Amino acid sequence: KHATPLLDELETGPWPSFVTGLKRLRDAEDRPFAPMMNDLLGQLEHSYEERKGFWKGGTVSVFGYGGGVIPRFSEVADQFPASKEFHTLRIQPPAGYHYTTELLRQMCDVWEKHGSGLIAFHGQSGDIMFQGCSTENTQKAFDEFNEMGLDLGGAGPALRTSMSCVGHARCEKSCYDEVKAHRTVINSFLDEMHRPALPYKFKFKFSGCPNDCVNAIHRSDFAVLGTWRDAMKVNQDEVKAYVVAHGRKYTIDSVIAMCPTRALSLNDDDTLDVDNKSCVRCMHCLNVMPKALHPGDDRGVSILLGGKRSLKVGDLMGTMIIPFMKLETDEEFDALVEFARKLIDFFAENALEHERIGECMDRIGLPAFLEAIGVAPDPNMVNHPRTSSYVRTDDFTAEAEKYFERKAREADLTVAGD
Amino acid sequence: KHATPLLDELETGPWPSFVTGLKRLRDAEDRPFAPMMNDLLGQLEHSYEERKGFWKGGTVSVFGYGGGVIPRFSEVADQFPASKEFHTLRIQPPAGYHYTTELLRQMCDVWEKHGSGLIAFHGQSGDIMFQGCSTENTQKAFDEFNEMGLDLGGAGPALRTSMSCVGHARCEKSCYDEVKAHRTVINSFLDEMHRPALPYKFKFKFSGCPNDCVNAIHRSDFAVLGTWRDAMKVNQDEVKAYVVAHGRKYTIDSVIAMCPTRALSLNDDDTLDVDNKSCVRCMHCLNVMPKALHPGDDRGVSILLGGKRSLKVGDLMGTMIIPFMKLETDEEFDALVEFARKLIDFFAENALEHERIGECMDRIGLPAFLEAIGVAPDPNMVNHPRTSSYVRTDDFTAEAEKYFERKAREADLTVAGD
Amino acid sequence: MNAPAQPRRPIESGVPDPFPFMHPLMKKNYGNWDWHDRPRPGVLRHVARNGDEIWTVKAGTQRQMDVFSVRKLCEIADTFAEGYVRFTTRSNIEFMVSTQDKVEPLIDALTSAGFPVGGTGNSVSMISHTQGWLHCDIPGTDASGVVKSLMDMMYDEFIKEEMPNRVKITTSCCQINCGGQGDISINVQYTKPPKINHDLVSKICERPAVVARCPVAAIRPAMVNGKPSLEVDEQKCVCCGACYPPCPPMQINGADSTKIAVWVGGKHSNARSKPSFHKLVVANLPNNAPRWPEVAEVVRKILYAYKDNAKDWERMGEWIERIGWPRFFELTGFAFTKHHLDTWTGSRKTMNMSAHVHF
Amino acid sequence: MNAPAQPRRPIESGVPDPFPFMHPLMKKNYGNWDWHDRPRPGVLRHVARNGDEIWTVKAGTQRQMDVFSVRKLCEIADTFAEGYVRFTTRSNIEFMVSTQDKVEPLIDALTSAGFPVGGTGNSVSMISHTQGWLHCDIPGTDASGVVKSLMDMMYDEFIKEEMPNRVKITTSCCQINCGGQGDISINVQYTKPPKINHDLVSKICERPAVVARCPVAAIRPAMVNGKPSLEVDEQKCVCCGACYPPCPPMQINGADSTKIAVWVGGKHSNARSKPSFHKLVVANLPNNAPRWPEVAEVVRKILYAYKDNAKDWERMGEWIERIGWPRFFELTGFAFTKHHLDTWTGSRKTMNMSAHVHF
Ligand code: SRM
Ligand code: SRM
Ligand code: SRM
Ligand code: SRM
Ligand code: SF4
Ligand code: SF4
Ligand code: SF4
Ligand code: SF4
Ligand code: SF4
Ligand code: SF4
Ligand code: SF4
Ligand code: SF4
Repeated sequence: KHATPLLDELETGPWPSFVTGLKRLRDAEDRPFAPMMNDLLGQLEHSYEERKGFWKGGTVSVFGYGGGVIPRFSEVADQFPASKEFHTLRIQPPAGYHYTTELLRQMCDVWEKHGSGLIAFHGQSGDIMFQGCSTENTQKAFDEFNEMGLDLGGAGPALRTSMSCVGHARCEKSCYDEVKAHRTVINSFLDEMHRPALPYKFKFKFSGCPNDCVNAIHRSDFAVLGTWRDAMKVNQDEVKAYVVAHGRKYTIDSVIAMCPTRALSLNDDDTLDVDNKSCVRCMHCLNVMPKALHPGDDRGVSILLGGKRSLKVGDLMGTMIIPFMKLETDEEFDALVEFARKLIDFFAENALEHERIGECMDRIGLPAFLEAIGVAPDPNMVNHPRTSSYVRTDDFTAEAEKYFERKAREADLTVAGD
Repeated sequence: KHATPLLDELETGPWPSFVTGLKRLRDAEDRPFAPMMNDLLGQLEHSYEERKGFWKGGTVSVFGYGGGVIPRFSEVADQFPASKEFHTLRIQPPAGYHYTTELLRQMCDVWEKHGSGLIAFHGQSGDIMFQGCSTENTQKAFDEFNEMGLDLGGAGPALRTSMSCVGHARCEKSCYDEVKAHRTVINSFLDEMHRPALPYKFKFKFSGCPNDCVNAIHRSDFAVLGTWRDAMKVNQDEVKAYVVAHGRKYTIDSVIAMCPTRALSLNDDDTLDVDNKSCVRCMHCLNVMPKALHPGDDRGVSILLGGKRSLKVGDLMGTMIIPFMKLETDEEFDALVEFARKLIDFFAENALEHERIGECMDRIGLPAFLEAIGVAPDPNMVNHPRTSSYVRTDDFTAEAEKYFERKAREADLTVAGD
Repeated sequence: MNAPAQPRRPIESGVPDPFPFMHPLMKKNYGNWDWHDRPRPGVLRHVARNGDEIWTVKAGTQRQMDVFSVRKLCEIADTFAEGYVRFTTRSNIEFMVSTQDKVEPLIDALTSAGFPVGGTGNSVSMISHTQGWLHCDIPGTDASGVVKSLMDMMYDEFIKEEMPNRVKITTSCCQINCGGQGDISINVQYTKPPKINHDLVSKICERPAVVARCPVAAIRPAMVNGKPSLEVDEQKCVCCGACYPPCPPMQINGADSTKIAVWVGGKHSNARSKPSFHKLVVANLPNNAPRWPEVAEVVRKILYAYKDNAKDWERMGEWIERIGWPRFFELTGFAFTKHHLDTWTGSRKTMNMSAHVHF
Repeated sequence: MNAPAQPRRPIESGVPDPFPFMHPLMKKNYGNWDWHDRPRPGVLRHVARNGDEIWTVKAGTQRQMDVFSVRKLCEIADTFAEGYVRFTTRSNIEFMVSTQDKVEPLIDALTSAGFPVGGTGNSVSMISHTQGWLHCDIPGTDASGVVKSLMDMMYDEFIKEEMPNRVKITTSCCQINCGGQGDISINVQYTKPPKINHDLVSKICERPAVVARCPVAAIRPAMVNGKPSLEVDEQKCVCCGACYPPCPPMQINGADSTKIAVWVGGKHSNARSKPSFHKLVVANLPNNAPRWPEVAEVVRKILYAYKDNAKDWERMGEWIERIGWPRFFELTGFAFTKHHLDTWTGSRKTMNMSAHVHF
């Protein structure tokens, strides 16, 4: 066994130690992975000494798929031969991360047989990461997972594994069926996930409300967030109870004065005055008073496009592109898939190599992007209209006509739909 | 007399009509300017017909000065010969725009003799604009104005005429002596005004408080705004009186909830709780309750640099560069002038031709700009520190040391100064 | 013209000292004012720490004034006020008197001489004003005419104080925008690239200077008909008109190109929200001299949507922030188009990168 | 290794249906929850519209788990809970039970097995986690080690709910920042341009691809010692490390270059303020494995300044917005330097273009 004096220091302290876990695997001498984990610890200790990583990439995949495995080959395999291959299988979890103990145990069984015994719940993109597999065993492990009903996730220039919040399953704020949205959308594009052929990665994330518990706006190319269009629901008795419990001054300072658009006012009788036209659905007052305030009934989703981390252009957050879309009937879910398809097609055809869709939007400009994807400009897309006069507006009147026609059409539709 | 059917339409309606004024001048047949104003009206009517301007520039100045006159030669002088030259003399008014009727009448006298009889109080930069002078009379008119104690203002690539708000003269919000600041600064750099030799224009503006009644932040390269460092003064009796007069709900909605940094809270006894550490001196609550709230005693100025209109880079507002500077003693006024001198020198040496200082700051970046003018970075200069990790920080620790040394020095100074 | 025998050297006196021209009570209490109120529209009462009071009566002027108007104002000041006046940042005139009883007669005198009393507090003040056809060498429209037309339309809002907060309006007669930012801004907006008069370019333009002025590098030196001229890449050109002042043959003005745009939500004060730039509402309005009725109608709609819907102390832009731009376009009835999406440097930061939405 | 006789075709089943694995009460009340509260740290009670209640007990894990830990958690779930668990966005584990009386025994079982119960509401939750030396091919540090060290330091704040609001911390082991934005973010920050291993470049790098990756166009193809290689303009290079993944000979890591920076005020939720990016506090901290004490100390100072000074419901960034950055640097004792001034695209909009100042 390799000595690990530096790593040993990570076994002190109250938080569960991954080092202790790694050692348990190393010490399970009856198991096939013990030697691999001994050398893995050796290499990791070496990294701690040298303060450098010693893995390099390569190419490993399973039959029929081009992605989903992250290959790792050791650069110090001569010193640590048993962990010279230490690939990760990215496996998509059940939407919303629900598990029975039975499912978890089955996974452990497979991974004890073919892998390292090391599993991460979950990667930042939402995969179960089965970390540490030899090239030889990769196919075997996958076959068994796949037979259990599990499938590989994304890697490389491809559609990536997605995430959805607990939402409908246990959250009163949820404004749409996250599980259905997550599965319907992702399962419509599995080819893009398994056979990487996009210009670069493409991520979807699904949050049930603007609290965004899966960080969709920052961390996905296509963020779907629940919201509502009508008035929030107010239980004035619960409001009064809150004021009694917390005091007037406290209520004013931490609810009224914290509303970002001054949509709230406390009446002199301690009931709440909500100006729903000014409310931006930020969730704050609903969060503070979960018994008193709830989303309205006319629920649906907003879609924001273009979030990503820092490469090349710097961090980007998603931009509001679809302020509201109903998402209840099957037709409405189909419409979401169709919109997603339009985006992926646009991305495939227009993005440069290694360019995310947010970068592409920035490069061509929002007006051209909207035209390309066939979405009409909407003031909710921007913090405010342009402040710069540097634009050629000779077709302004024609563009305005389009807007008025669209509004007339929508008004008709609304009437027709009533 | 030229027929002016289009201009005549501007004589209807209740607002004072400049056309009626122009006609009064045209019709004053005993005065030297009547023919000029007849042709001026003719040319203006022609503009209204053609919807085009018909003036072009040229070169006209007074002896000893390079700027301050805006030359205008008619492109349609063949049709309107009497107004073929129609130059403007930009004359600096008394700081704060104070006039006796005597002074105004003297100005009228001069302008009836040598000019068109048309005067604008004032131009957007703050000049009295004596509009409409022949080349021949320009020197004569200037000589008479100059003898009265008036001087030309700026034009071209030069220091420009400045403005200061009424401030100390009649406003309870004023935090420094605007007249003294305005006159001391501008009169220190008259050479830069009268003999244009800067890369481009350079404007100072002086507002007594952050209400910024002379639009300094948007419209000047060097904006001086009054502010204070200690706690605001609160007269709780007047606060209570306000609440009684306006109601609790109204007071909360229009004062407490409108404070940009939630620095205010209304106590249950209707007194005001001010968190002066969070207050950003926006003036709102002081504006709403002028009897109850006043600036603190430790007053001074903030300086913002780089405001301008839209040419080339788009509109820029001034950036906070000096969050606080005392401005009471003569030495402190000298320090302001010295800082202004440093800026003008920096501008003269570093700006490209036709580049404003704000554009120059943007081009070289705030860190380099601060280094060049010898000002230490301060968090009040930014909305927030950098969000981008794209920066080389190997000297971070050395830079931090400088900060700690500076803070220690300042602490010493404060102690020594106490 | 005879050359003067001995040219006179200027006295470089700079900014005149205002104290000789300042009302005695203002001089006496300089830096010592305590509070103020507005007893009625157009009238301010300032109270000094020592209890002194000064009454200000404010009136509108046409800014570009004939000497007769100026003399008329002087006459009123001498007869009904105390001989002291000042002009404000917005070309209104203020008369200061030391007792309340002088206020009403002064108001009467001003009103009957045709000078509207108002412009204080939460009224619509005089429009910031530029030169236009009267004097500038590059104007697309006439500032004074636009201002006169609009002030006629808003006359009642000048003499009353019925707005939610101060309304500060500006105009500019070309895109250079000497008038600056405003709660409402009425500015020339060119809609076509300049037409080049090639014959003149070679004669009067310094070509590198013109090329350098273009913000999008759309201008290239070129030979046209064998003479050195310029050419414009019309795909790139943002129709800003910046090439026109240094090179008048770059003809930016024309009936099909010189249009008017209306912007809202510019703000200079630091009260509540930070200062802001104005934002586009409508472009491509006709440059319809002498009374610009289409422009007046747009301004009217915006102004009354604000008056009817904003809360006290909300400036135009702050009101819109609260109710949201979707509702602003709804309430005013204007169209939101692709041109409202910013495309200039930094436009990414104008996008709504949040789930905050207004319905 | 024998080639498999008949390669198995994958079943492209995609995202698994979670309903077979979902707690029955969650299935029953799917989409019909009414409200929730937190009876104690680590415990949530959700009440359905029909009155059903479900109790959730939440515990921390090390994320990168050995099968023995996973089996241990399963054992606890079977014995003390009802056999259903879920993991959260932050790798915490949740046990759902249908009656309150099952809560305490479950907490005891978890605690004695070494899994801290907490992470709910206004606690410090588990740190978002990346790969580091354990698995990534480009890491500057070890994410798991940093996280373990910090969670030890903040253990009490995980099991208590004493923060003004939720605290969401992230780490990233290179500047690519897979860990994302956080109330506090602990990220590798390279401080020097890459050192080029010229011998290797020609062998393994596709040079145009590397050149294209650089955000500031600092990389040029060049001949070095007669072989095709690359060169870096060190004046331009912003030390981002983006050239390293496509071209490992662009050695960005090294003791003098791989440092750690701490950022604050990133926020994903739309509650109150819009989502925001994190902002720089301290750079150049040593990459001091195995316990990163200097980093822990910085995080501790920030965390407790927040705990002691923020108001209820203020997230880290919102607290700082209120009190101002000057005061944040004062309260935490860190230096504000030129490196805190943004220089990247759009930096003009990060400047304070107002008279709003904090003293
Ligand atoms: C494993 C994981 C970190 C973790 O431990 O959780 C990870 C690991 C890597 N990320 Fe990531 N990223 C992971 C989630 C993310 C996220 C978070 C998310 O998806 O919510 C982001 C930010 C969001 C985004 O997509 O921008 C993220 C932004 C990146 C980027 C920057 C992309 C950009 O456009 O700025 C790269 C670089 C690249 O793609 O070239 C990257 C590249 C990588 C690579 C492939 C490094 C490389 O180029 O060789 C890392 C492989 C490590 C390994 O050995 O497994 N990873 N990466 C996460 C994926 C696990 C999973 O599948 O569940
Ligand atoms: C007269 C005046 C408008 C008025 O009617 O009030 C005016 C008129 C002109 N301005 Fe202006 N500007 C006037 C105040 C302003 C202001 C407002 C201010 O100073 O507060 C601005 C915005 C602030 C600023 O400095 O940016 C302003 C921004 C410009 C610009 C744009 C500068 C930029 O960097 O973006 C130009 C163009 C230039 O300088 O090349 C310009 C250029 C001009 C020229 C010289 C046009 C030209 O290039 O030939 C105009 C001469 C008109 C004439 O015939 O008199 N004028 N100009 C104002 C000066 C009167 C005075 O001296 O009191
Ligand atoms: C006279 C004048 C200064 C001068 O030296 O000439 C002035 C005088 C006063 N201003 Fe002003 N402001 C004057 C131009 C401005 C400007 C600039 C402008 O008009 O172009 C601004 C910035 C406008 C902007 O933000 O775009 C300005 C923004 C304010 C504010 C902030 C309002 C806000 O909520 O944003 C206040 C505070 C208030 O309303 O109580 C203020 C308050 C005041 C007070 C109440 C100050 C005082 O206590 O005496 C004065 C009352 C005047 C009145 O008529 O109600 N003054 N004030 C200017 C009159 C211009 C006019 O005739 O309309
Ligand atoms: C379980 C989880 C969703 C999941 O599907 O896994 C979840 C669950 C809940 N979140 Fe969340 N959030 C979860 C990750 C997040 C994240 C993402 C993250 O942690 O990376 C965010 C965004 C963080 C950010 O802004 O950077 C998040 C921002 C919120 C907020 C907004 C807080 C704010 O004021 O900004 C609320 C509202 C609240 O606090 O009442 C919220 C509220 C809730 C509620 C109260 C919803 C409900 O009514 O049930 C849940 C209580 C959980 C608790 O432990 O207190 N949840 N929540 C995630 C638990 C992560 C963890 O273990 O710490
Ligand atoms: S995002 Fe909203 S719906 Fe989803 S778990 Fe969080 S609070 Fe609930
Ligand atoms: S949800 Fe947010 S925006 Fe809407 S009323 Fe509540 S606090 Fe205000
Ligand atoms: S800027 Fe301030 S001090 Fe000057 S007049 Fe306006 S309110 Fe008074
Ligand atoms: S001056 Fe402005 S920031 Fe300060 S307390 Fe008053 S409203 Fe708040
Ligand atoms: S806005 Fe343009 S046209 Fe009008 S005065 Fe200024 S420079 Fe001249
Ligand atoms: S109008 Fe503006 S953008 Fe067009 S060519 Fe002239 S300077 Fe360039
Ligand atoms: S942050 Fe960098 S080093 Fe860490 S996992 Fe992501 S790509 Fe690898
Ligand atoms: S580290 Fe970044 S900036 Fe420097 S050369 Fe590499 S890619 Fe370019």
